[in-house]
Amino acid sequence: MSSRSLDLQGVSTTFTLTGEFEMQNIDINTIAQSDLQAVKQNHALTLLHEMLRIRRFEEKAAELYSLGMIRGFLHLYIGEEAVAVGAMQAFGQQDRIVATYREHGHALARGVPIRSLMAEMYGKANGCSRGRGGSMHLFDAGRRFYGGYAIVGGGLPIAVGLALADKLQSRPYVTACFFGDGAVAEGEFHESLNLAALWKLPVLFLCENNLYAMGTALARHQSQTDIAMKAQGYGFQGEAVDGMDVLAVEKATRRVADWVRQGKGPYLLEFRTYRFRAHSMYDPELYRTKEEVERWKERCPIATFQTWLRQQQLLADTTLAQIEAAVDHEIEDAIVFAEAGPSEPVEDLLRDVYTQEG
Amino acid sequence: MSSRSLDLQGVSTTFTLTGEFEMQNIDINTIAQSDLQAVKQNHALTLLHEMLRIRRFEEKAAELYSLGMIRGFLHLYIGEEAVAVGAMQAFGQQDRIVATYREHGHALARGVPIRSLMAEMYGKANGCSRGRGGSMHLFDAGRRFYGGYAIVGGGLPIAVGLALADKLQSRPYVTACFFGDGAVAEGEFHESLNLAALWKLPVLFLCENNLYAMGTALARHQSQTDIAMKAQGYGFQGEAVDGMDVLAVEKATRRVADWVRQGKGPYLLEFRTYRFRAHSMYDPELYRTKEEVERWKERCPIATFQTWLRQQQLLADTTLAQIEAAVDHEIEDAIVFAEAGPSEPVEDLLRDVYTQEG
Amino acid sequence: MTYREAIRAGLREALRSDPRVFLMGEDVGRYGGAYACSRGLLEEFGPERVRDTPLSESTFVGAGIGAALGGMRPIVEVMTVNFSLLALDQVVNNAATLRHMSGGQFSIPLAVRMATGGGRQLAAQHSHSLEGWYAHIPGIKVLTPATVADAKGMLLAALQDPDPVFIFEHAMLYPMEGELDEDAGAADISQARVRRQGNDVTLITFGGSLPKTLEAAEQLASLEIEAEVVDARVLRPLDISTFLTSVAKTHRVVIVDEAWRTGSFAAEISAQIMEQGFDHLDAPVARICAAEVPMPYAKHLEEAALPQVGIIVKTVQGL
Amino acid sequence: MTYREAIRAGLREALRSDPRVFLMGEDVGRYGGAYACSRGLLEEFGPERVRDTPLSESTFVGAGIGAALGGMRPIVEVMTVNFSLLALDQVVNNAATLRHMSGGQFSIPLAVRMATGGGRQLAAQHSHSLEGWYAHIPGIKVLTPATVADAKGMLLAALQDPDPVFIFEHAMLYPMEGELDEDAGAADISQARVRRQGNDVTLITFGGSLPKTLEAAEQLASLEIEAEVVDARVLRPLDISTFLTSVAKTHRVVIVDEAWRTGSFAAEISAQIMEQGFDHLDAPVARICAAEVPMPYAKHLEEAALPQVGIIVKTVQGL
Ligand SMILES: Cc1ncc(C[n+]2csc(CCOP(=O)(O)OP(=O)(O)O)c2C)c(N)n1
Ligand SMILES: Cc1ncc(C[n+]2csc(CCOP(=O)(O)OP(=O)(O)O)c2C)c(N)n1
Ligand SMILES: [Mg+2]
Ligand SMILES: [Mg+2]
Repeated sequence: MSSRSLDLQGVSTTFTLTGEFEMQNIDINTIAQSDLQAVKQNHALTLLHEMLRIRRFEEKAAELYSLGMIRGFLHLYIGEEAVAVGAMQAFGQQDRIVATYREHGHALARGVPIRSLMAEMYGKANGCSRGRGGSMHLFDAGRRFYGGYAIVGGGLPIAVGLALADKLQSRPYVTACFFGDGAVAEGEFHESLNLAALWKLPVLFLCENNLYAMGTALARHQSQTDIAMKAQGYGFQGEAVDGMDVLAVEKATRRVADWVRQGKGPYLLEFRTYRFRAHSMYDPELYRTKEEVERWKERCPIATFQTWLRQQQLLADTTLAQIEAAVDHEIEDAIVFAEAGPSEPVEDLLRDVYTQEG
Repeated sequence: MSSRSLDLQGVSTTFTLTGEFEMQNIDINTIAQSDLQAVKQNHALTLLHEMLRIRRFEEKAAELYSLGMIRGFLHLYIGEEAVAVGAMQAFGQQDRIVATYREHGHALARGVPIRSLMAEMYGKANGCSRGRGGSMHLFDAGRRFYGGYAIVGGGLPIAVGLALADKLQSRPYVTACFFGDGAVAEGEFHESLNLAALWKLPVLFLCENNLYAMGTALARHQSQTDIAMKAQGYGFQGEAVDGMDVLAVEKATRRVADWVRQGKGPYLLEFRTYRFRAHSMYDPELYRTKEEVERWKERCPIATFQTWLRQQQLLADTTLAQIEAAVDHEIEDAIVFAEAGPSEPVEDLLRDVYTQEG
Repeated sequence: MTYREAIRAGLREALRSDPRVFLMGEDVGRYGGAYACSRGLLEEFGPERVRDTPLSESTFVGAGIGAALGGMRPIVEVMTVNFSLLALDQVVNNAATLRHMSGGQFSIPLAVRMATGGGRQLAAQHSHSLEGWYAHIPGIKVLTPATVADAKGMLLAALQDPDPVFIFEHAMLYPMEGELDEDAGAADISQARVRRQGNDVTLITFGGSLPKTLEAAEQLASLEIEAEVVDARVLRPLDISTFLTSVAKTHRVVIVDEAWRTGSFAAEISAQIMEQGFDHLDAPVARICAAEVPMPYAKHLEEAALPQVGIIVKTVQGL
Repeated sequence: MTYREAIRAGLREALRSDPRVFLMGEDVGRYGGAYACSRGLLEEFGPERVRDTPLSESTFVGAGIGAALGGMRPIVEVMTVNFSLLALDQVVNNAATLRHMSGGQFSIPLAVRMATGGGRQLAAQHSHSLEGWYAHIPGIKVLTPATVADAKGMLLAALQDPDPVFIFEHAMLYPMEGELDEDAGAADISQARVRRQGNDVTLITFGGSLPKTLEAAEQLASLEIEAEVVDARVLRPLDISTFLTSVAKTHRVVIVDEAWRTGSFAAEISAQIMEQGFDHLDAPVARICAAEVPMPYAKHLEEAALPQVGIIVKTVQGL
């Protein structure tokens, strides 16, 4: 862990710090060398903050689910926060994000307002999908967050199409497509990788390999378990990254996002990670042992990053307390917002099936 | 070409000579060493005979199509005969065959009676599918010929299931699954290879890479054009074979069929071949040059094999004439049979939608 | 015993009594089934006969067809009808056609089970009711068990059938309690069934809408309207005669179907009743279906989108 | 001009007038389209805008949806409806839902074209008529051009529509000759159209069955029965009012639909006419549909399986 470094070298001229409510672009060239350490610290703390925000948001969501305030399917990302947070650093405002049904983390890391997210899970009209989508279908056009796909593998062709649109319009944007290890078995994975490679489309395939597709372990659903290697079958590159290490995720994603942005075609990253919680709120977890889960929890991406930050003298106890407080406050505020949110009138049931014209 | 050899070594104790109307099993151990040369010659001539039979059958079918006697879609196999004939030598009576819509060659090489095949294409009740299937849907339960799939890729899961049935019943049979290069792009290719490998099923995936999927050249539909190599992505082996060389096809298929039969899991063979005729009878062939076709025709699997047989003193002019005459006679007989065949009564339109019970 | 337990009992019985039977699908083994229908079966029958599949609906449904061709009696669980769209090519183009297009050479004794329906706030991609689509396909049979007895009995019947049978288990029914005879065997799968007698109106429904319809009938009874409730049970082949017998008595029909209205299977039932029972009808056949909207997540919107007891009562009153 | 040429003219016009339009699908480029609809377009517009895809229906339809989200106006050709089963998940779960489940944030201006129907002895896997299934799905529009004018006009209309539009071109119609105004633009896609006036019976149909139905009407005229022929044109949203106007005049209806009878779209039309026009009906609405059999190859069997002029005439006479 201590071998990690916060490396801003070799990054394109602008990089993105994702704040709670907005995204800032900082031109690295304008930063005085003396300020760089501050920027680094600031960035590192942002990463921590982002991960904690997701963790606490979901812990709260689980509570609210037990209370019946949130319903439907709820898939928690707890344990995998380093992936969404680290990867999302690599994308600019014009880049596009496609995610799965386990996408609270991606939405938050992308800057989808936490209020609109919570309201969505309450099914309120001020939710990010007007309460029509729920936990599995978060959308935010302004942040180019394209959802929210609950059919495993179903988002990949969409991502390929978004990238095709950018290529046809000669825009230097990247489409980031998140999906699980389970999706790798679906035909659409194969078809999408082939098409993206064939047409050299700017898609970054980001596999969150948490070792299980629901209750089916990787080795029970993949005849060949090295996912990164599968890119070779389509003539492009893939690599595996430690998905429990936010800095490793950020670094790798930045590097290959640039590569993709340069028009060199798609790239596959496999993030090796683990889901600490059940698949969904219904899952009795018969398929794995408590010990296995405990072993992985020792590698908690937040706890280990905190330890490392402390070792590097980048995190004071007071700072952590401040971050925790800010997160708690933000979540409480989001709940208030959601609870106060209006319900869509039943008369509007049929709205947004088709585009209202004129 | 002259480096080829008719190698019966290392073949399992029985091998199959496919005759026109029946299949014979000969126990190689009972053959006196002195008779082996005769057996070899006999076998070689059988291969030639089989290929010629397919060629002439299809030339006639094309004629009959122009005359309106055969209708629907007609996909000719001309140029690819070495694949079906060579490969089919490797399979015993209990093995199972799954093919595509371009399957006259496979049906004939498997021993489906030419009469029932011709009658099928005439849409007659004495056809191998009672006139219900036509050219794209040839079936013969007795010869374990499971069709005849006109949805590209659609036969692969069926083959996987047949192999699963054999494995579950501890039977040492192989399921041979033929498909085109175009099918490789479909999701079912990926899913089927994964499942077969994961469950170590006795399927032999036989890709007939004729360089085109309809009018789309291999490099325009595959980002990575080495098909044999794709097996690696599923953790098993694949290899490419010269599909214009009937002996090379036979040898490779025998070898890997044994391997599969031993329970070692699936195997992928890619036969590099070429279709001399249009994709179907409607195809104006705008997508390739006459020169390209002519170049491939120089490698005609029948002509080159004849030349080699002559060089080896295995084929006399009179023998060839006899074979040609036998084939012509057989085809004429089949046409007579088809023309005389009864049409299914219209009142029976709804038969065989469900199984008649009791 | 619950509907879920009845399915499990059916699975267990089938696996015990016929070595050719095996179960495959996503998470049927170690997880115990997304709806816990197969919990315990892996332990009893082992991984050869209770097989977890990768996420690859088209291929494992196709493999089920192939295994049936190869002499087995597969039970394929497609977790939900929503994902079955990925396998529809295998259903329409292979399962339903292989017998016919081979001129009757092959039978495909395959049972496919899947959860269907809405009502749990699972939103637009997880709430489909597409059994009506399946019922459009000649060559397969389509069952919609709505009672605990049918949950088990129809599964056993499907396994005795030589042709592909698709069983739609409504997700809201799994926890439903009901009677089940210990040694109840295969159910009849040729006929609809009158679940409640009545002379004033015929309510035809199936699957997840049966409990709602029965409840509506109770409410109507308190309003002095005696509704006859007919459970279609089998959507293909459809038993129209049971409907007609009832219509000849009541002269009024309301069909309750959770699918979107346009192109719903309710339309088929309506059309057939008109075609064959026109002279018995005192009023047009009415349909209560889902609103034509991808299912919204919010509870009040989902409730408004789906057929409910209240609207059934109101519709009957307004006939 | 033929129906095929009209489609080509529409494609060319769309590609010329809007740089966001592009065409993709299997063999649309070098081959010129399986039905030759796009012949010459690769040469005119180049491989960026006329894109041959690998065989991967689910992904290139999904990519069409994505490209529409990304600001393009894709035209996706799925060679035939038979293969579109492989893409149905993308249609039902993405194209039709994304607008709604994002709370209206996105529109998907996508046009998908495909050939449909039987009649060419292509047998059980290549003869489906599934446009009725598509018409079941809220969130998409479904067009069935049956004339040369609609072949072009509906394509242009689809491209002006902000939502996903599916166009079903009946394979038997491609060589059909008809009138087309040189500068005819987008067609109206909100209404059914009366193709022949008559007072005695209403024949409702769409797509490939229109020519047969018009021919039947001619034969009926010689029998002194004046049939009104209504071309539904748009299956979703369905223009029931044009049907009702005609029924109010004729009091008798026959629907001709090439799909299998059970669960056909004809059932929906029948049900709606009953629901809204019950009092106008002098006889039950009749349906002429395909026989419930996977399409057999043999010519005489295929003919017997499909609606034909003779049976239309006979059915009307028997009303
Ligand atoms: C096509 C499809 N099949 C089945 C499901 C049910 N299902 C939901 S999530 C899931 C497992 C997916 O695993 P993975 O892709 O690894 O993602 P993870 O949940 O681990 O993040 C399954 C089987 C689905 N949603 N879609
Ligand atoms: C799923 C599907 N998509 C499209 C088609 C139309 N089609 C028939 S054959 C063919 C090309 C197949 O190429 P390949 O697999 O290489 O086989 P070949 O014809 O070369 O033997 C296409 C696109 C089809 N039959 N099925
Ligand atoms: Mg996973
Ligand atoms: Mg090919």
